[in-house]
Amino acid sequence: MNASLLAWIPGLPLAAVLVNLLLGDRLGKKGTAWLACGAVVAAFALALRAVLQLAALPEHERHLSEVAWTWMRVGTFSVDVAFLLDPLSAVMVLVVTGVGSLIHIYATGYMSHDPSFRRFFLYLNLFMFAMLTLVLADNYLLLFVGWEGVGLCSYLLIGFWYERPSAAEAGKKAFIVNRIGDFGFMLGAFMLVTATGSLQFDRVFSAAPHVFTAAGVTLATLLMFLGATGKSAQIPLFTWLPDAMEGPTPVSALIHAATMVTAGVYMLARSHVLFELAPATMQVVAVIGAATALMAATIGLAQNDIKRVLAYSTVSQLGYMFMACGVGAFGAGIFHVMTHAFFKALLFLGAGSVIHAMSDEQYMRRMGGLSSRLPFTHGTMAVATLAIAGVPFLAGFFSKDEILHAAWASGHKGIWLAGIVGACLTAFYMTRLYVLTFRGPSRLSHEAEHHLHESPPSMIVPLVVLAVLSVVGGYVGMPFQQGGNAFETWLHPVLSAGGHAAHHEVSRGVEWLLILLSVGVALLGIVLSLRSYLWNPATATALQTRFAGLHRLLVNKYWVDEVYDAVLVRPFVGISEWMWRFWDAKVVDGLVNGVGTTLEGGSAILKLFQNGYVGTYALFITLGVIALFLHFLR
Amino acid sequence: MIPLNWLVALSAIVFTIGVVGVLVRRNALVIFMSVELMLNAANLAFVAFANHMKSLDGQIFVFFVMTVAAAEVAIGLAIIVHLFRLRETVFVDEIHLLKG
Amino acid sequence: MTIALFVGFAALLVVTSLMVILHRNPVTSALFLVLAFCSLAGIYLLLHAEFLGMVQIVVYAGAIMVLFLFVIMYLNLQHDVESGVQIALRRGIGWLAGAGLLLAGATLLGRGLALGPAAEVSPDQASGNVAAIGKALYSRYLFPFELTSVLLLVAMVGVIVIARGRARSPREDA
Amino acid sequence: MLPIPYLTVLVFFPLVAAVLVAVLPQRFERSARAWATLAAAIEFVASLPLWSRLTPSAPGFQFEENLAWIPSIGARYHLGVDGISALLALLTTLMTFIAVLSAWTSVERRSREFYAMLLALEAGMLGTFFCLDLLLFYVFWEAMLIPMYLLIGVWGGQRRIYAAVKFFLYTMAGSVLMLVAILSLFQMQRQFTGVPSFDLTSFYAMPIAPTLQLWYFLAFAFAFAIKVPMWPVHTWLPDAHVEAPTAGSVILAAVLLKMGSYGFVRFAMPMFPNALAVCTPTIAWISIIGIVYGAVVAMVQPDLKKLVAYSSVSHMGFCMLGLMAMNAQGFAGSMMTMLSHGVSTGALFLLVGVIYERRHTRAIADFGGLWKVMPVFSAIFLVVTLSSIGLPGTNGFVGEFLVLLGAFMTKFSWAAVAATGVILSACYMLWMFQRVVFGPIVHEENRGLGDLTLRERLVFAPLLLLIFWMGFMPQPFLDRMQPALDRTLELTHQRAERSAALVERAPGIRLVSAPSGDGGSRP
Amino acid sequence: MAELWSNPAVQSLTWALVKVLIILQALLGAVSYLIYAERKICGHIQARTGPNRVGPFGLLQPIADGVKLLFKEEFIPAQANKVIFHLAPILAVAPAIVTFSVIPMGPPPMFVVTDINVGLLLFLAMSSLGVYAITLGGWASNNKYALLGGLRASAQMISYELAMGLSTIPVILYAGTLSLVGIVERQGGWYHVVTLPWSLPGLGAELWLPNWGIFHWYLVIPFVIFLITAFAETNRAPFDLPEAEGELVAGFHTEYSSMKWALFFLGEYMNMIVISSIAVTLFFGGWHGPGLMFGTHGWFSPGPPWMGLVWYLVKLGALMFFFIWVRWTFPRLRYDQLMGFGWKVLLPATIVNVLIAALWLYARGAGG
Repeated sequence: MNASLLAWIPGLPLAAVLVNLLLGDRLGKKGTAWLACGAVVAAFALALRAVLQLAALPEHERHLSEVAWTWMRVGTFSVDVAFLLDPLSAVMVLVVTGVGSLIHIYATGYMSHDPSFRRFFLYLNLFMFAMLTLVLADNYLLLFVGWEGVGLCSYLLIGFWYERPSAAEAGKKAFIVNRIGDFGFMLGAFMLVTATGSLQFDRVFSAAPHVFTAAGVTLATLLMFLGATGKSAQIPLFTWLPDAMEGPTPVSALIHAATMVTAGVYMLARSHVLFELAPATMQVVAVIGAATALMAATIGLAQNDIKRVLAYSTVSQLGYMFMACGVGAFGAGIFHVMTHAFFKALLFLGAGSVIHAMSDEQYMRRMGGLSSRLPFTHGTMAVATLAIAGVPFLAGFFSKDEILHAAWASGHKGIWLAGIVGACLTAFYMTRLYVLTFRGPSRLSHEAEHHLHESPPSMIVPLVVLAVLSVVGGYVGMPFQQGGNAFETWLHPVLSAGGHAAHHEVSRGVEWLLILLSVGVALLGIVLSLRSYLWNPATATALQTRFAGLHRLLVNKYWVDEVYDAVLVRPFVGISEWMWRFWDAKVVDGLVNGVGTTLEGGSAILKLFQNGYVGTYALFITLGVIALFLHFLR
Repeated sequence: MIPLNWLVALSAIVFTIGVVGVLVRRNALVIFMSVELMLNAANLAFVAFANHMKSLDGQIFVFFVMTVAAAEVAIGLAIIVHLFRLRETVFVDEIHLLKG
Repeated sequence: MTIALFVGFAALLVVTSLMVILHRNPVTSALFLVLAFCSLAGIYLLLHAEFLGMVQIVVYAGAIMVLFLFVIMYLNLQHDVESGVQIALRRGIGWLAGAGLLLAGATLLGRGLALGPAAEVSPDQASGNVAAIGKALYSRYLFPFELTSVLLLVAMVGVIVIARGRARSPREDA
Repeated sequence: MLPIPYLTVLVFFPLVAAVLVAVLPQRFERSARAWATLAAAIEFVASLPLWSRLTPSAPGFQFEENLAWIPSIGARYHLGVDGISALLALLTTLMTFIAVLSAWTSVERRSREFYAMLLALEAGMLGTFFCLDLLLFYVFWEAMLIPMYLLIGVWGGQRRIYAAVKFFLYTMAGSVLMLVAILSLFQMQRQFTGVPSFDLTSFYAMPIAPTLQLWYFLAFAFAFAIKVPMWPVHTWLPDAHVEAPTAGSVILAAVLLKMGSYGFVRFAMPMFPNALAVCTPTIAWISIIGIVYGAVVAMVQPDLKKLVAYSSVSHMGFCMLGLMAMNAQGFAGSMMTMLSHGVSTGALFLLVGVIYERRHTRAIADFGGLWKVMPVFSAIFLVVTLSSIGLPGTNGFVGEFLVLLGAFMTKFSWAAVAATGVILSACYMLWMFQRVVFGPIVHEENRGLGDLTLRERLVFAPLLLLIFWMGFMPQPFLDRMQPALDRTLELTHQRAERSAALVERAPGIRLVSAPSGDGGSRP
Repeated sequence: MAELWSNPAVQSLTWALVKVLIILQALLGAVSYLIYAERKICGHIQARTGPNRVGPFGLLQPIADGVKLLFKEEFIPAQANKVIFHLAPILAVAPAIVTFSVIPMGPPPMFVVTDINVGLLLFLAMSSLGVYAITLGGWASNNKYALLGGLRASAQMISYELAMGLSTIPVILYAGTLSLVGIVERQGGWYHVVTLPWSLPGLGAELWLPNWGIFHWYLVIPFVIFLITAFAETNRAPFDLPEAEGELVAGFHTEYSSMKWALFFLGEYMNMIVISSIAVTLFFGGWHGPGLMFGTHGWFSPGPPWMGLVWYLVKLGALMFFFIWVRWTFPRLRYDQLMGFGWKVLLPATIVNVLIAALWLYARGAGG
């Protein structure tokens, strides 16, 4: 049972990238498509085989690790390119490769008539390589490589249609915000190295409890959390995700829904040992998660661009995941990651096929009544909307409920309440989206009407598969199974290593009560949304006029972007302008040139003494003699 | 006998008068004469010390000084004459440009 | 007796030197200079340097000053006009420098040179001065002596070249 | 080990080649570049044994050559190489080869002299890296200036004279101070051991009273700081780069800047450890300011070359910070930064040179949407930009990471502030990249631009290879430099104790009978 | 008063004063009668008689002239430099009188005012001072002719002064001392000239000549040169260009009148007397009487001391006559001939002569 295949999981997409680069145009569209999707599907197969191998192993030594080559060895510190497969990374690998391959297939259809088809798949494969490295990394540095690699690919893919300046701008913004996050992550990593002497996961986690001081571990975890917020678009550094919608929809689906954004959660889960050592950080994570969830959900209410709504919904769902990690339920967090990957990918791809059908029209106000024209898209989107809303017996319900349960159980009542309100809002804006696009009168423009056509099978099949998954996916983590839900037990060996958060049991009755409450809230949201948008559209406009101020606030996304721009970007550019114009040119250069001019001045003065009058020369000679005398006198 | 200090004092006085003459006067010839005065002051000092030390070297040196002075005057006057021919003036502070 | 003579000659020397630099008319200054040289010759005689005294008169008074007079008359220099503030300033500074020099010299003299009285000179030396100088000049100082002759030659050539000026210097006929 | 005097051949072959190229008769003007490239290629190939035959772990210096040069003052022609200088020499030969190759079309007039200057510059640089005799070092240190001055002065842009003179005087001012220090050291050395010699090892062996060390250290540090360039004395770099021809600024960026840091590692730090210990925080903070300041100012530069120049100031700030961290990671990081900065900034200047050759303008505003017109160029530009930002997987990251790690281990605050440099570099590089490559084609002239010719791709191929090789597999480099750096570090600490010991023993007294034989030293 | 007299210094001083007064009076008288003699001789040369109206044979003529000059009107040219105008004549006379203090008119100590070991040098010095009188006179009279005359005279005197100085050197070599008295004493006695092949009966073959300078072969040419320069120094005879009547009116003393003019004239003749007495001292054996010695006996009588003075005056008279004689026989030299002759002929000649004399004396000294 050689484990050497682990390296090939990220290796395959990389190989595809290289082949794509070298062969170039000779492959043609068909060739590139087959090459790209083939590589990812093969990676999925390999991953599946490896996970099965892993499952076969007894519970407590369930991890396969493999060292490719030593990357850096300087003095005592050494780090090597090594891959680790354990239950946690298994889940992530499966999700990434699975959803990834589906999206690749979908993308072949979606991007079929795009001129730089080859370049798109090049970036996509590169992204897969980076994500797989991140997930399978066995130390923080390799994780960081994947981390930045993913950032790069998102930059490339967002700015794919580079002719559009807004796309390029969004790409740059994404990369820089990520980079700020990476800055935090790097500093955190340094603290780990200085304390534990290595970046290897197991060595760090084993050394951590007795090496770290309380303040030290808190600071380290906080810094790493800063990295996570950057990558997973949480409160301080979330502004890049909505702008990231500039990229093609498959990109949004893959990167900004399923995989990249969840990297932060994965990193938190991976280093849960450290976080458990720092309760203060856990508190911060939870609060930020809740706050992001609420804030994103509220903004989602007022957005009219279909992809923007989905983007904010992703931010909100990520908030939930961080809330889970914050309260110590890393398992629930990861479970929500998985389920969210399924239905959010589905939603994005559905939106993608809608936009594809409407020949690149993203504005919901100009849609409506598409249910009959785009049956498959409508069907799958409906399932996804219900799933995300938290309707029982669908994936969303189980994972969200798990998080709420954990929140309640860990005693963070406030966090739980935010979660409930968020769930209601989520249901509301998802249904609003569904209604505005599919139900209600058709507000299509004439020629859009004319071109309307259902997506080709290559796009529909992934939609259907995802729909199935977002229904079935939930049962894996169903509560009340005999040994706790299956998902928890699967992750148990990895997540139980550290000291468990204060998790006092909740009586079964209270548990049922919580479930009922969350379902109720979800249904309430759906009903309210249907009433105000489908049955009685007037109420929507009435609501808007009554809460005009609030509405405007939401439409403008709390002006967060503008604030950042005013507070950070503009002064920074101003300072640098000043530094250059004034400091560099005037002061430093001035000094240098000044030396020259002063010398010139000095020589001009001395020149006066050489004026040709013999008398003055004689006078100087005499003065010289007198000076000599004086010298001798002393 | 004439005490040495007086002689040296006299020589110093004459020398100073020579120097002042050079500094003060504008006429090249008078400056030249002052230079001669300075030379003779030096000669006086030479002779005074020669006499004091009872050795002839001082006197012989005065002899050499005289020859040099003679040569100097000759050339100096030639230059002044030539200068006068060019500039129509003998005043030193009017001759301070290299042009011409 | 010699002291009296010396004081007389010294006073004469100082006065005439002052008159040389003070007097406006160059010819008068020249004549005062001649007188100064003669008084100096006198002092040489008092210091038993007869040869030098006579040579002083022959060379300085007789030849050099004649040259001076010759040039002054040739250039027909009139009364020196010394007016204008710039010149006055320079004169002032000149006098100041002179005073400074004198002061410094005096203090130096006062403090430094207590060389003691002049040694009593032996009477026989009277006749031997010229002979002694002659002997010394042609024995120990032969080389410098020859050198001075070369110097004089060079001076002569120089004077001739300068005096003749360029063959057809434009101002020649002025 | 090799039969022939290997290092001397390495140093003087380009010089000879330079002379030959220069005296080529007029009708060979066209083929001068071919000959020059051949010479540079031979030189590069000849320098490969430095990589293969070097046994990093062996103590002391290898390929040593030691001949009497000026016996009366004990100056010896002493060449030798160890881990540090071997790598830098390789960088020099590679970058010169690439620079010569890249300058085929960019130079029209007096091309024979141009190539001669490049080769002479290479000789000067190699000489500086190899020599272990302080006087010889100073000679090469100055000799290096002249070709660079001419390159900027003759083939430069509009304000080339100003820039060339400024460059020359700036460096000269610094190095003159160093000369004074060398001479007084020589004097102390002669008194201490009685035997006059400029040999580096003898200076290493001589303990110096710490108070005195400070002055020497400042003299050396000032000379090298100008060369690095460190923050306050950097203003010559942008001017020199803007006005220098492409090939010239490539070498200037790739190698000349490393002279400063190499000087620190080889001379300033080991020879005056106590003074170093005193000055470390100040220099560290100056280099951190350099990092941030360089990045900040680079942000608003309208001129491409100036932007890259200021980015060099920032990167070299990292390099110096690594040295100041005084630990294995810091040193390795600094060395890696030197190499990676050489490669990536060299590539950047080549790229700027490519578009300058086509559009004869360096203003960023004149470009835009190049991706559509020059895809290959843009792709390479992307990779090099990422390497310059220090994306993991590229060479930039390894160096930066190790430097920050080293700095972090020494002092938390250093790494924290320096790390912001990582963000800032991303900002200005990507903003520049976006304005140049992305976006629609605004200026009509850009529409007709041709993509990279085969020759130009050949120029970039080795650089890209190096970027990824150093990014993914830096260990071969680290193995080679590690022992040498450790030896330097250990020597510094050891000398620190010995010199410090001098203080206790009342420095004034000259211990004639000192048993340990190292004797007292001049107060 | 008594001890005053006992002081030797005072004694010698007063004695010198007495001698000076005597000489002064003698000189004035001699000069005036020299002028008279000149006019008489010049007259006879030109076949006419000189002044004979005033007193017997015109002997009182000089006194008449003197009185006339005293009462002539003083005239000072406008813008002339008054001080120098008056100074010039004085300078003409002063140096001549000073030289007399060293000229030995008879055997010491009676007929010598003072004997200093640089006597000859003093003479040279005073002769060089003579130039000033003429130069200043010419310049101060603010008259072009006077100026030109003055410049010419000074140029002439300077050039010939050089030759005169050098021509005396053979005498110094011969005499071995610069003091005039010493030179004269050196010229006493006889020196064997030659032994003739045939011996005159009773006189022997030895020809002995008095030891005078002139009789030594190597001193003859220097005497001739000295004589020529003497003419030039005193601006007389062929060299009297400065007051050449034809061209420059009266030369440098055109503007002078009455007493000042007289002083000039006095100076000129006094210079003549001085230079001829120096010639006598150097070449004609001063106060030594002549005498011929042939074979073993000859007529030589030292005679009493005042006889020395007589011999001195006789020789002086002879030379005076020669001066006056030359004046009225030779034509005046042109200026360039004058300068050319002075520099190109006389100077080389004297130098050569010094060489010959030195070699001869060295040979004889070494030989003898």
